[in-house]
Amino acid sequence: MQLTINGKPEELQADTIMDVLKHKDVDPHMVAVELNTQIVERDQLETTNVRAGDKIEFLFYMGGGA
Amino acid sequence: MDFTEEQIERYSRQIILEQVGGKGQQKLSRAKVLVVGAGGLGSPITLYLGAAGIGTIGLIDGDVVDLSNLQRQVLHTTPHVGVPKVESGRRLLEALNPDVHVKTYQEHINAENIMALLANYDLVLDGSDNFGTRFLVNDACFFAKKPLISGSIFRFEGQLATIKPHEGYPCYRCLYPEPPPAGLVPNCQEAGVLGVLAGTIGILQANEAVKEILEIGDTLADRLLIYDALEMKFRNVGRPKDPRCPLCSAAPTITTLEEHHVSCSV
Amino acid sequence: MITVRIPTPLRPMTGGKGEVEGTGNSIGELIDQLNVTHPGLKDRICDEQGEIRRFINIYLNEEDIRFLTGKDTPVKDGDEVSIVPAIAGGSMTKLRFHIRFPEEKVPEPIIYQIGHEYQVVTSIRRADVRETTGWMDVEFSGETEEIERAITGLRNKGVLVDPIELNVVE
Amino acid sequence: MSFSDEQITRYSRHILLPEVGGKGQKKIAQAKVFVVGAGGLGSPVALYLAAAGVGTIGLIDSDVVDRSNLQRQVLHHTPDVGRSKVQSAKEKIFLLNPDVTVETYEDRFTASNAMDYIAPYDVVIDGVDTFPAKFLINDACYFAGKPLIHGGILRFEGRVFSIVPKQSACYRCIFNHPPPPGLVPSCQEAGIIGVVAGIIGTIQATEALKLILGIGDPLTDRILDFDARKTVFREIKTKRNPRCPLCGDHPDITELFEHEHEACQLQTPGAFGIS
Repeated sequence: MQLTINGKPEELQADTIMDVLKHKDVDPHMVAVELNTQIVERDQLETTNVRAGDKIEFLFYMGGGA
Repeated sequence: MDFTEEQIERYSRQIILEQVGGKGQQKLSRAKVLVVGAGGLGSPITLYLGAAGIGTIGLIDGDVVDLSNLQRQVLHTTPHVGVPKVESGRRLLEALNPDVHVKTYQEHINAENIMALLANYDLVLDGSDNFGTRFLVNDACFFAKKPLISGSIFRFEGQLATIKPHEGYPCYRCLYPEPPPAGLVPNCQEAGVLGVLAGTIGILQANEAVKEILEIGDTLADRLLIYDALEMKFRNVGRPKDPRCPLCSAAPTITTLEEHHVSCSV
Repeated sequence: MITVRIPTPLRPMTGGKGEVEGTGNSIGELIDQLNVTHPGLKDRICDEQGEIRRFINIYLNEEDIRFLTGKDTPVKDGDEVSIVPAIAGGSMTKLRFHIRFPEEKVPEPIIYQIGHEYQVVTSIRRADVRETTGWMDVEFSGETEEIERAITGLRNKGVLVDPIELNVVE
Repeated sequence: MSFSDEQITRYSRHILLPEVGGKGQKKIAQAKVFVVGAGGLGSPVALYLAAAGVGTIGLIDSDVVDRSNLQRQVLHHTPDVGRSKVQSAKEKIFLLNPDVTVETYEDRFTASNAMDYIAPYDVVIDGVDTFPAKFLINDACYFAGKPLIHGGILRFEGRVFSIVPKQSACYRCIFNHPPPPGLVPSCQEAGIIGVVAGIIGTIQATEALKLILGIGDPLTDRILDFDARKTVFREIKTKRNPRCPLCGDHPDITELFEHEHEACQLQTPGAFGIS
């Protein structure tokens, strides 16, 4: 199905957000995940379903400043 | 080229980056860049290129530091009001990083001196504040086959592009064929600029220069980046090569350097 | 509706708005329609022949219309159109004026008042102000239109204002 | 408060902007901005806020200038190596603009002093380089009701967004808590290209000025991510998270605390094949 990941349309098969993370080879502990502008809690990544047309954003931790 | 222990320490945070490494740092240390204008854009450009360890920075500007510059031209300080800008800039850059060789030209860039200047440099950054210079620098870089990073600012808005027609990309005249005629020039009719806007656009120019030197990443050679600081939005628009470009097309109408004098009529 | 992004130099015509909406089947029609809702906009975008000025580019969804079909490029609801003029840097106009004060105006801090009433910066270059007569050479920096307003304001206060030279552009 | 002729000249390019004007310049001159960290982000933030004429800039940093800072921390010069960062910063700001009052605090920003430090200020800017400090600043600004301009940088990437407590998404709305230790390089070990710090820092300063002036659209409820390799800015729209442990409907954080700091070690650059 068609998803928009980090602003880019992508075609992939996934039932849940966790499937998408696995597909993209992203460790769930390294990102915050946003589904259609709503943050998905880390404990709900496996239970949150994705549907065609969903917009998903991965926000990687960025801790520098000095 | 060998680096001293002090230099390795100084550049460690970028040497550690896979895309830079020791080899990349050598490229930076050997690079020679010319910065046109030591003002709003030239200040952050030279500060960040100087800090990164660019080998030679040429700085051309005929003006002296004015109190009204200090709202955005952070290369200069209050005690330097009245001092030539290139001199004020050189002193600060040498304190920041003595590795950098700063060459100063206290003159206005023009059709007579520009080609000889360009011959000594690999890359040009335009931080000038008028259309006459902007088109002159574009044309000269085209004739000299030097990459040019063009930045401009106005009130709350900035534009940025990399110009490399000698590599098949569009030039500045592909984007805007000629300068605006007198009286219709936005820069003459309006005034003021958000100081920190110069900082963001200038540092973005420095970033493009670093990428050109390191030969990494995607450049702005085929697009124009537009920044609106009030809305805090960055947009890209496509910048195709103009088959009828007066300068870089197959049948050019501009074959020698010409100077545009753009002034305001009241 | 077509979303049109207005650059800073043209915002005086849109009441300061950076984004307006318009209608039309082509870029040309859109500009004509915008000129109805925002009078003066077309003059800034197009020349006397109605062609888009060469230092202004128009983008339809990030593509330059010069490489599409120019003013005839079709537009439809939901499109985004950007107007992007060439910008030179952060410059502004400086104008110098010779100002003469009639006797009754000599005691008033007129230059100070003008600097506060209008968006201009005044800088006194030369002056000779005595008990009964006074003159000053004053440099005004600011937008041309605002300087003109300030000059009108000065004349309304009863002082004589003559330009010293056409202009100085920094 | 009125400006001298010199000040009118100095700030003329701002005063001439209709969105700023004399009134706006006065707001800038009366503003107090607290910058946590006088390093990669703190340098451009302090330089440009000082140039703009911000009345009071508070700078807190317990570090001294290290040679490895100079590649990006442009407030500090080579002769400053070994000197207190806040002192070095204060001197540079004074040379640039003596109108600005610089309050320096050669101290660590901790759960026990955070509230006292930020109390006198109108806006807070995050320029720190550890996750525990970033979360602490976020929490302190929430409890004190101070707007915060968040910034983060890593290698070729940077992030910035503004937080107005109780009105827009906070740092914890997005990232509940710091990543597990060792997973994300949080300190210097990962490297940073200097210009990224400059770009993110100047955007933070821009946001601070917009907040002070009350103009434009603030970067609230949207996150701006920058990739320097592509020169692409990505905007991620967001909103307050009702399950946020700090500002959500049922918060479990009710007082300031510090997450555990992880040890940070820089690999020796000598191992990187420099001939």
